[in-house]
Amino acid sequence: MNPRFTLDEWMCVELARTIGDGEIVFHGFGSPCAQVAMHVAKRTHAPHMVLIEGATYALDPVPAFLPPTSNDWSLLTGAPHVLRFEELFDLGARGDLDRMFLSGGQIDPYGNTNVSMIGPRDRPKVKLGGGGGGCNLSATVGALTIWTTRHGSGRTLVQRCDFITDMGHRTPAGSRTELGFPGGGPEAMITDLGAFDFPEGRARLTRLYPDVDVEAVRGATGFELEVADRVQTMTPPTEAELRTVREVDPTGVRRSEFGSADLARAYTLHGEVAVA
Amino acid sequence: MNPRFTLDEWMCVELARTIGDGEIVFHGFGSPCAQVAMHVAKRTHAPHMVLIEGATYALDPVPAFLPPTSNDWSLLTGAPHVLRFEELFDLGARGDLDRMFLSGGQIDPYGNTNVSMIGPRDRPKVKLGGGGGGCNLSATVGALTIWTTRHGSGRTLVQRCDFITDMGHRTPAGSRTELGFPGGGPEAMITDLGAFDFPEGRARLTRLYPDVDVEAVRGATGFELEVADRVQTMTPPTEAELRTVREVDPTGVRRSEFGSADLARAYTLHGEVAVA
Amino acid sequence: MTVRRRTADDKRCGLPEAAGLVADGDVVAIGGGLSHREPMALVRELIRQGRRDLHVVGSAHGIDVDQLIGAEAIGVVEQSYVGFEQDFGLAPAYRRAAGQGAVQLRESCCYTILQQLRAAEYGLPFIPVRGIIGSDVLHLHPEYSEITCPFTGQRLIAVPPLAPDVALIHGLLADQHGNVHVRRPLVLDERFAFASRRVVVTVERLASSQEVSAAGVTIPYFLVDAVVEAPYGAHPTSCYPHYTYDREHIAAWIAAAAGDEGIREYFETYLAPDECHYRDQIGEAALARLRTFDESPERWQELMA
Amino acid sequence: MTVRRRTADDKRCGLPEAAGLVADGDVVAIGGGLSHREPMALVRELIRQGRRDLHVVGSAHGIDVDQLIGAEAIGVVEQSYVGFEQDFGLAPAYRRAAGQGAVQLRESCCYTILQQLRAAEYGLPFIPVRGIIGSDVLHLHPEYSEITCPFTGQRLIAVPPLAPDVALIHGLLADQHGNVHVRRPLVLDERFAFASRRVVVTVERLASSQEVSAAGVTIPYFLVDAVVEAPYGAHPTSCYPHYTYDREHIAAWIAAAAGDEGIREYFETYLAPDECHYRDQIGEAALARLRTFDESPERWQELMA
Repeated sequence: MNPRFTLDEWMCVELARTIGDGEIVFHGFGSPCAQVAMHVAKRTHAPHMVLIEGATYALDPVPAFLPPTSNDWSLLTGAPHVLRFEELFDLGARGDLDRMFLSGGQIDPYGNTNVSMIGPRDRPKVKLGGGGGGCNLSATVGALTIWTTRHGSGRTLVQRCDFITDMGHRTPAGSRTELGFPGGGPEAMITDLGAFDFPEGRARLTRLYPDVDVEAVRGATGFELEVADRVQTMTPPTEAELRTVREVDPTGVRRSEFGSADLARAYTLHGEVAVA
Repeated sequence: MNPRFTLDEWMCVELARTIGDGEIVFHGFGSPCAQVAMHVAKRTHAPHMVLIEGATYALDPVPAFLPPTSNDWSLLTGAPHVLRFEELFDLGARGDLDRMFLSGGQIDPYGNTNVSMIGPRDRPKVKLGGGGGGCNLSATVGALTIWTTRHGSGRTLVQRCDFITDMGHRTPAGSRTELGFPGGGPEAMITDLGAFDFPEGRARLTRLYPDVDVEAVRGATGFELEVADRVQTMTPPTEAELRTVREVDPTGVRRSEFGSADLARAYTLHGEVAVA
Repeated sequence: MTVRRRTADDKRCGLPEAAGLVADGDVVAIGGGLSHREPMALVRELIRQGRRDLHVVGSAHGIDVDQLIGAEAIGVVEQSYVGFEQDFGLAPAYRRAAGQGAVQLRESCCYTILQQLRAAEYGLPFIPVRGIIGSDVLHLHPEYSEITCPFTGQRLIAVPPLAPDVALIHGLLADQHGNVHVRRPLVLDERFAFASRRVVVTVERLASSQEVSAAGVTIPYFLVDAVVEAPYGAHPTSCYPHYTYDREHIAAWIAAAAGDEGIREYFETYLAPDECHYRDQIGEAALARLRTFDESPERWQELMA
Repeated sequence: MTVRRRTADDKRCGLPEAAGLVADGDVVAIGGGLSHREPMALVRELIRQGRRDLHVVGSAHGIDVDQLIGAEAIGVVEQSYVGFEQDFGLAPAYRRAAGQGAVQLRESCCYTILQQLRAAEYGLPFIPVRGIIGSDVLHLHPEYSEITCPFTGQRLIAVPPLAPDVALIHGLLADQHGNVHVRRPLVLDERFAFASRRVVVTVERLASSQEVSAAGVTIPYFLVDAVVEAPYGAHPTSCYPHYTYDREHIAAWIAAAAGDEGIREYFETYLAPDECHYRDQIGEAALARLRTFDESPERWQELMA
């Protein structure tokens, strides 16, 4: 196995590590990094995780590869059962989904996400795809793991979303407690620059990739950056984790989430930057 | 075929004739006469009827015999499909069930029925089985056919039910219109003495078996009997109808609804009383 | 990181342990219905263990509820029906207990219960229902509330979610993880499994995951707390395609349940100490006979005579 | 006594007649989702017939909605997502129409739509939903209303029932009566069939009732108005177990849809006059190739490359 690895692989591993063993976990469609992360978690540290596929609702499948679309039969491979659409959403609505992954074209400091539109609502500059089931699921799912591969663009982490599709910890309408939402909201955010937690319901930088420093994160972040007392360097993937990423996603579908510059970011298993 | 036939056979045929071709029809469990009637209708004048079995929710089965219990596998025979419990009840709730059959230990002039209890609510003299799904279905189903095999007992048709399980046309809470119920309520009532319609939402005697007269009906009815201008004698079953009753219910499960005196009531195909 | 019970690898256990997941006073959803696939082995074990004050909820049932009432295990009856249809008529123990005020009558409607289970399943604090407003069933349920539709102004009944403490279900096959295969008619089994806090399952036979998956998973493992292999676990109700209902045995219950003495004798004869004893008392030949229903419609009728 | 359409003996008809059951301005539920089993033959026929002002509702969709928008057939988009995931990204015709204000954006959420369909299916004038209150999606829907739970005092959103005028579904098999067999994932197909006023179905193959029943009836005949045999009726989306999605063709659409001219050319090339022409244009070899997905995972990957 090539011990040199790239950012996309590391991010998938970091996302996988947010999953606890025994959790019931769901990724949305069109979310290859989250999808890879779930299959990696299930095959490494979280064998008792209940893995629900993002658009087939297959239960614990073991696909031979990840296709470029989420509603594909290849994602039923090895699944003992395929849930109904209804069953997945009801599971989420009644609080029995422990974790879901969410991303966004815009993400604000409270973890609110926008996957609906950039610009005005009647004639948006960019009509994004839409939120799928996130608008309701985000209210009731136990914990949210947020990710973005576009933090470095400077346009993704914003002070205020043009449109809030999925609620984080607080919107102009109120906090989760005020709105009576039983779900815990964003617990972790993994980006192409580093990792965040949400200690007071607001994103706080806690860890960095070895090729990124706090100033770079600050420069790419559209809101005032909160930083943990001790910002640490991320722990690199273990050999087993890395092998599993490659096994789960042999065709590198995860890479479609990244720009070419980020795909060139490479590391060694000691967590050092690798020279190309 | 024996052209001499008995009251139980005639009643099943009368019930069958209340079904229109193309209707979606359901009988409750524990309702052999209604069950026989539906299968007879489907095999005679209503081939386009959608027949939903009372406790299996089998669609258009062609059972070889009727078992003494409603949730039996024999009632799936020949069914292309078995509906879910939910699908049947939703069908009723949204008004897509055209007809349902209801009976009762007590029935009042508005067609309200009691299958719950005789006597006080905390310590009923007789705890009847209960209403199954009738309490909601009766509100929304297109039309109700009511039947009883115990009119002659004098205890069944009462001025006021001790307990209203399933609403007819009007209860102390109001009329169907006042309560906003979309279903049409009782349309016909077939008893062991005769047949009724509900022209003003109140039962009116319209037809009689040849061995019953109006006074006998009046004597057995606990409310003031309304009678149509011209009370007719019922049209006897055709040979085809009679043959079908016997084919549908070879073991005579329908007879369990009748007392022995009524089972002895026999007729000829000309509609005359047959001597034993 | 802890592995929750429901995601454990192996849910297999004995009948006493499984029935132990039902506590006195629990709201209990009993699967199957009428004479079909009721979880009778669990019902019997609850009686053996002397469970009290159960609040049973569900659609149309028969011998399961009547036996539990006969054993004084039930405090509240929230079923849409309890009885033996035209077959044997009223449920004798239920009728007597109701007349004596020994059980609280919260009779309900199949559809109301379905909607309440759905409210629990959908995580809703209430769901509106239309029909109840015309029925005296309304007056047995002070927990319902009236509500006005914000769009039509219509008066509706708001019913609260019903999340049973435990669902008892008898299926055909299960694997050790708790994937369960059941055949239609399912009655409320699926809804019970999705809405309940705990799910306890008996099956005719434990099988490999491959076999259960090929047959079709009706209840996925992550809903299930315990699975028990209990052959003839639905007897005397039917468990098709394996055996038909034991009408003769049900008749014996009906006769016994005419009085307290008869009930005591019935339980003494059949129940203690365990299901092996129960099956012995019924007799291998009698049980085998129930499996011959599919030889012909005539044979089937004969078994039901 | 009249026999209603839905209980007629024979529902078979041609694609033009079936698409004729969709009127201008209708609320249309499109089955399948993303790249899977979308009723594309019906979509193409609606485009051929020049349908206008459709109000499409549903969960996550792709080329079906994008082509209808490209053909200026859609007035209102009430979907939870329209796009091509990470595969090809944003839906080009949709994005452009949205930016020009040419379609009304009533973006919704999968779960809200599900609950609205359920309200229609359950005959309820409203159903409460919890999550929307924290999302700007709320502000795209003046038809929603706030409501207070009579039990908890909680603020909830009441959403009205959604009974689409017509559901368009592509299944695997159907008999002449309209019993339809579809395989999971069903997405919202079942709910669409139960909640809609009319149900129009295309299938890969018409079959005997026995065959459909043995395969499993997903949509019972009494819900269905019309069935059409339309082989490759889901192309270029997948219809497993028959064929995988035609990624190359989808790429061709994405390229064409970059501008009005491209869209016109695409429709000219592929659409008129009928599906035979469409299949000819795609080519027998290209279609046959899509059926080879199951030879190995490697072959499958190759087809998607």
